[in-house]
Amino acid sequence: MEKYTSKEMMAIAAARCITDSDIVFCGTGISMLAAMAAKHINAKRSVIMFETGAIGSSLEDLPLAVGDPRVMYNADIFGTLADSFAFMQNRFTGKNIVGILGAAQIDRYGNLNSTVIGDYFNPTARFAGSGGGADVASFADRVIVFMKHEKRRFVEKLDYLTSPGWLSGEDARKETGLAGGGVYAVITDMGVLEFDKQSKRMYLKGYYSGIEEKAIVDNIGFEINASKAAQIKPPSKEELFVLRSKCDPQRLIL
Amino acid sequence: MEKYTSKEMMAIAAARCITDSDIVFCGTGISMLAAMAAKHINAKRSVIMFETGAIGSSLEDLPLAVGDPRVMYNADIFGTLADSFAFMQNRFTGKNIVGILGAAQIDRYGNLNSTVIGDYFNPTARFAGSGGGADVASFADRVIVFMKHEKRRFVEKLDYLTSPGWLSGEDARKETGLAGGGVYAVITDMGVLEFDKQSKRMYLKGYYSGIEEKAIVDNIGFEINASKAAQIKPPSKEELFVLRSKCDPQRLIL
Amino acid sequence: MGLSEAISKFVLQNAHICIGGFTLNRNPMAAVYEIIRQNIGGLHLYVHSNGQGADELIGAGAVSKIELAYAGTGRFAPTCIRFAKAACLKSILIEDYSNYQMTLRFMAGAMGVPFLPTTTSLGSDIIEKWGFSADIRRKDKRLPADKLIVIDNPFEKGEKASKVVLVPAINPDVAIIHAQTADSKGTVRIEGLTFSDIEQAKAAKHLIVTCEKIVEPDELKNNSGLNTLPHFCVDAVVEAPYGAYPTACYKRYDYDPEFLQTYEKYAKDDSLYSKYLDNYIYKTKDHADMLEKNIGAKRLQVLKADSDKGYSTKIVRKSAV
Amino acid sequence: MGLSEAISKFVLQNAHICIGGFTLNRNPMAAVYEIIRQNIGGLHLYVHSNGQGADELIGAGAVSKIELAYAGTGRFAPTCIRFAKAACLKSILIEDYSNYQMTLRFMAGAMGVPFLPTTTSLGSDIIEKWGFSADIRRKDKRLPADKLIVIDNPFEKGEKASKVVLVPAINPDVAIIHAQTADSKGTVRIEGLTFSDIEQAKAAKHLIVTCEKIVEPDELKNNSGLNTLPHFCVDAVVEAPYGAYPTACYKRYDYDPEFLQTYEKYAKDDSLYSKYLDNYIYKTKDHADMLEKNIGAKRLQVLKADSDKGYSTKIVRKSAV
Repeated sequence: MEKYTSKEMMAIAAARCITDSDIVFCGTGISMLAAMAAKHINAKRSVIMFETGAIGSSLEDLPLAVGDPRVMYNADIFGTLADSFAFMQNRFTGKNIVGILGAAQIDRYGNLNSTVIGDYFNPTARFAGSGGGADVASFADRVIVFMKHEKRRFVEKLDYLTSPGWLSGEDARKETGLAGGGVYAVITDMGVLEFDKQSKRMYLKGYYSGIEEKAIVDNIGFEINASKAAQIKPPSKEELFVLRSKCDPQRLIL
Repeated sequence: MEKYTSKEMMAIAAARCITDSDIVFCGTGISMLAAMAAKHINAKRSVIMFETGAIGSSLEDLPLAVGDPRVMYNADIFGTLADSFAFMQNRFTGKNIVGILGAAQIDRYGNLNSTVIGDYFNPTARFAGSGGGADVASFADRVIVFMKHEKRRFVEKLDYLTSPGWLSGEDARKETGLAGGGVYAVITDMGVLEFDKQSKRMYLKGYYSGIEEKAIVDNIGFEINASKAAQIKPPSKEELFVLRSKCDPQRLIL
Repeated sequence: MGLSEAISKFVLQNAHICIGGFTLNRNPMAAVYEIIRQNIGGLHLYVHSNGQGADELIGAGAVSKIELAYAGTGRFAPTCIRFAKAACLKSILIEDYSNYQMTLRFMAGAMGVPFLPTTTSLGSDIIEKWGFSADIRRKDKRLPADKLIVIDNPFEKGEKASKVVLVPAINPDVAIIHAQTADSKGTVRIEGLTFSDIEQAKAAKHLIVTCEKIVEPDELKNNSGLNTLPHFCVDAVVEAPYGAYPTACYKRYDYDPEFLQTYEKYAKDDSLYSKYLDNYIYKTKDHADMLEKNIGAKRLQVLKADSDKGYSTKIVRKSAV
Repeated sequence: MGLSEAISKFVLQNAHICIGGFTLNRNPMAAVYEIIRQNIGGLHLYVHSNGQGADELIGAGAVSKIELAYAGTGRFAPTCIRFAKAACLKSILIEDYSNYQMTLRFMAGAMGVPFLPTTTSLGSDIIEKWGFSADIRRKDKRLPADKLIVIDNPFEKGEKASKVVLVPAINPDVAIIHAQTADSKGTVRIEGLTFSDIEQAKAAKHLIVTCEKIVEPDELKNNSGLNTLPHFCVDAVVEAPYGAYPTACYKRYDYDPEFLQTYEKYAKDDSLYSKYLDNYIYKTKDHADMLEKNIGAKRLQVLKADSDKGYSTKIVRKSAV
């Protein structure tokens, strides 16, 4: 079997979640690669869309930001920021939207922090802020989150709740008035986590080949159910080929 | 002196109210001719704009509706309905907007009815409805109204208040929360009426050459102050020439 | 999918629909005629200033309720004739808004919010008089409980707060619009003014797009900035040449003053109007057949748009007014 | 009017301003550098995801308060460096919103309404935590009394009513955007994505447009559908070639990875950063001079956009990431 990096595994794990009817809202970096890989492999009819307003982007060259002019190349249509988010908030189009996000911290209910570490009014580290993150998390029918698998990132309590996941669990999200279906997968450099349908608590869905279950659990700052975990199929030769040769031949992200 | 029709006099009387800094929102018919005449004669830098979204229309051929493709020819920009009305509601652009409207009925405070005659739920005549009328009347800094000078049209009480003028007079308009400056001139086939700055009641500002003051007052269904009325300057040779040769050479409206 | 199939699939009896265009421009007339041909009734129609399309649907008895800002076709019919008759006969229920309010209502539907704010029409009877009774609103779950709601601006405290009018979102069952071009996947390009077609299209549960020409998939990608709707908004895309006739289609053909004048004559007289419906609509099998039998290629040639102007320089408009 | 005059006339000390563009695209950098050169301070800055422009204004100490959704330039600076430093040092006050909220706030300003509704961010700290104190809001009449207001949807009655977030309008004193083309009257044509530049431009009391090229009056009328702002919105239109550099200008030139990498190196070190400000900004008399002294024609040639792609096919981006 071919060797591959954890980044490659992550991109492929996310790509596999995307289907033909999906409209994929992606951010910068590995999430863009996941969307591109899906479009080349398992979801050729999916649509790639950016908050900046580019819809149906061809992505012949890898953009390094969602504002990169490369998102404009051979797009189906140029919208505005207002248009993009309206497509998410609108329940007819929003139901087909899959969002892909990253964050600095995540809690057991998939809520995300991309704003500050420490007190909001006296931070020890400041990040870029919500961007479209809170919007995607509020509206998109399904949200995939990329995380570095570190204990300080999987926390009991977020320093700031930027992007709503399942909030306090159970029906909290729905009762709050959020429309979208919420976070449904967290993809890390060790494995994939999902959420219990009832309690909305995070559980370990699977681990990558060569990763020990214990290492995964030890690197999460809250209790996690690993009883259902299974090994995740490594990237196939075809998946790796497409990712490397078609999505990021210059190795800008990989 | 050249002969002219009352329609020509009306178009010119309205055109004279328009200045270089104005953005003219016009409807179909004589109001379009007034805007065109002003642009050719006394307000060359004014901008002609339609609720349909055409801004800075060149109007090489006379449109017969604000949705006529002729409003699109050589426009500065194509907006949408939403854009057009937003330019009116927005106080930075709205302050330069002059609206030109017609109506079936008008009352002493310049409120307009373009919806029904008779009871709203049991009408004897039904008209097109507000269209952009209520919007222009709510937002534009100055509104000019074209009316047929008939007693049944200048009424004590409207059957339906479609487009707000000065409402019940004095400060009523401002207190209601309307932004625009309100109706400031009513141009009929007999003369021009304006509104008292304080009471906001209609008064006779002027009469056309050959029209008797008494005929004007008799054809208004409410009491009207005619003490300040003066004769209105007939159209000049140049005004008539422009109106006839440049605005409506085919005599579609005139 | 053909037009006949698209209409029968999405425009059900009693459906809530909206149609694009403005007065005598880019009304989806091929679709309007097909709805009439299929005898679909009880429609709840939303338009801002649609004009010809609305009047023909009302004239054929397809409409039970209408929410509108304006029914007219400019100088050709300052008030739509069958609409005015239906209003006085009370054969349709009417709810009046302003153009901006209807536009905002479609926009709210497109944005997925329950309402949008404005200050238009404060102090007018548009605020005071409600055409639909509370009972009608209660019975149809697709209708908001209120025509509109006036609130105090919550960002201003106390008695000085200014008033704001909240207009409720429209999310029709079906929107129908006519465009110049679409690709076979459904990406839509409208040339010239779009009016509020885009908002209507996005607000609807289903969208039918008729167009002058369907091109190859991705053929419109060459100039993304000119495209107006992504394919994932579109449920059916149908090629319908002259699909806006007798209204105009910018850069393709003009409105037809002769037809509009003929229509006026028929529309003013109830007995003549049933002949109009028979000859122009019921007895023709589709839009192409209607054009062939009643209009003719020669007339269509006269209506053809000048490539610079975008409208016909050959039609005579004087007699029609 | 030259850029120097336009900035000194409209961008006053303590002004509320917004700047167009997105992360590393079409930021009005010539104007940003001129603001820094003129030592204008105390600015209240509104941006959604502006990136480079915001970071340089903050780095130069021109900003006292910022309302934003995002400060980053994609892979080049996932968080803007001088912004992050200022946040931790508390040398600027920050109010956080989401991108859609900031977009809606500009849109509300453009529409002339006090707020727009959305459901985004319900349950998040964007709703709960307010960066500006009530005191700050009270002291500056240009600020709304509340960061945002959550209400029950008034169209739904009783306890089942869903929540709606109302975000307040922004009407900045000045908006500055950069376009590819404008005519000398001020009609603006932006090519490619417009982000929320149009809403920002319409929301502002005054608008400065810098552009790559000014053309003759009415030269843009040949294709009205491509134009994005009418001249009556524009207070100053200034020709500023490479006015978005080091960010990209679609169809004209790409962002400059080398510059962004250099900027990163300077920005991370306070003592180096003052050298950056000196050499790149204070010691250059205008944008052309900055480009000539620090970048050079040869480099600009490399950045030139491929006519098909709209961006450079010659730049090396690997090392920069």
